[in-house]
Amino acid sequence: MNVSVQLFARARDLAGAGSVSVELPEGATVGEVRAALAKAYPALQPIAPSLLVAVDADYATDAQRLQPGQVVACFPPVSGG
Amino acid sequence: MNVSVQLFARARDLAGAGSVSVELPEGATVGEVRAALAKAYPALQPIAPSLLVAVDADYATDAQRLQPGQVVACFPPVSGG
Amino acid sequence: MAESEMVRLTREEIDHAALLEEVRTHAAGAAVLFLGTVREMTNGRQTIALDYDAYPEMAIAKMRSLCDEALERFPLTGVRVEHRLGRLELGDVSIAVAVSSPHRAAAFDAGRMLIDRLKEEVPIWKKENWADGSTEWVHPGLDGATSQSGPGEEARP
Amino acid sequence: MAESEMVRLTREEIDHAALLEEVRTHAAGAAVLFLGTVREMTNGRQTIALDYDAYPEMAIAKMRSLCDEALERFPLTGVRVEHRLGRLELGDVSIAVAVSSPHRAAAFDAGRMLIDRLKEEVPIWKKENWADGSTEWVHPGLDGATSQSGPGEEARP
Repeated sequence: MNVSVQLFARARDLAGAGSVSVELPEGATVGEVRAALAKAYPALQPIAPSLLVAVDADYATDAQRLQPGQVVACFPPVSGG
Repeated sequence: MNVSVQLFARARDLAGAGSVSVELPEGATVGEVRAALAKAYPALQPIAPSLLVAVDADYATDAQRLQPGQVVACFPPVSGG
Repeated sequence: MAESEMVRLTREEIDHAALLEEVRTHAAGAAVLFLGTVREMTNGRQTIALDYDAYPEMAIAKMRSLCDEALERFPLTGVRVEHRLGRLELGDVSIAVAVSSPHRAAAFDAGRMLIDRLKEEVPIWKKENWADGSTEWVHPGLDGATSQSGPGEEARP
Repeated sequence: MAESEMVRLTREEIDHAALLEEVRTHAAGAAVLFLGTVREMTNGRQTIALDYDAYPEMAIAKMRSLCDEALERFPLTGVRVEHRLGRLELGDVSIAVAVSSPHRAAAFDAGRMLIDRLKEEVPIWKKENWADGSTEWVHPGLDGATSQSGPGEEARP
């Protein structure tokens, strides 16, 4: 399946895009999204272990499986406030 | 010496005056002021042990001796804020 | 000028927005404003108003020394304390404490310390005007000797 | 209406006085307003401005769930959180947290919990615009992989 991933902050700057697509098998995990991103966008490699992944606007663990139609986002540690 | 004592809050209401005078020997202590007040104004008796005494706008202990010209005030526990 | 005094007593409404502005600075990353407001219910009893009285000279001196202590203990970039006196209606602001600091921990801790210590040390008193018409000076620890009066009566022990 | 939303993101100046008014009620005896403001100096480096960006849908959801948690843990009578996004100059308010409670301890504790947790959990990021012309996204824990760029350059790893 084709998964669209929103990127923010330094992750967006490094990838050069606010939204990217990665191709993954059906039922892929969040961890596989992270790995596919780092492979497709080598600039993300150095920060890949620290990237947080959100599915449907909530933090997701690497073991979590993606359902079709879910909204995926990926970003480095937050610094609001 | 004649000591003028400012009263506040319930102490003022009980004594019926915002300022009262008590006659004390030279070099009297703060504790003697408190005792003289309770004697001259029996309505103050029930709260006398809890009354706080201030000399020159600072809290004073019962052992402290009064100097002529010092400003004396007496009041129950505070409740500002 | 009065506006720049670190501590103030007033019989007017406290302009807490102005107080907060006075502690803001480019050196601060955090500002905390605490407001004490007149609450309607206390231990199941209904208040209609509070009367605040003070021993003004000593209250100002004590408020100032509390602010000095806060400035010593915490890395503050600004501190202001203002207390209102007289008749206050429900919801009115009785006290405003404003502090600022490079980081938030000190701003929260200093604000908390200032209001906690003010309530213990500064010679200001509130009188409850209960909905049943009685009045009562609030003197913590003096509950065994309450002073209440009905409407129009003189205070009595 | 927008004014009554418990949490908000805005690209305008935060009207923190209005936010504070929204938590005031006769049921409260205490209100605490926290402001985060743009500080000039950080670890000896001079900032000229901050850019704040967010993942808005998730930021709103997370801010709302933090407020819900605060309402569960503390006896609050009101809670509001508003975060500003976009370019902020020195001294500007980036975040305002307003809470009220019958008593002050809960108001201070809830205010502190909200800003502490927001800084850890809500997907908002700030970019430093240093006085030397460089820029830098702030990502706690990512110091080994800083992303800086000079004026006019593209960001690079």
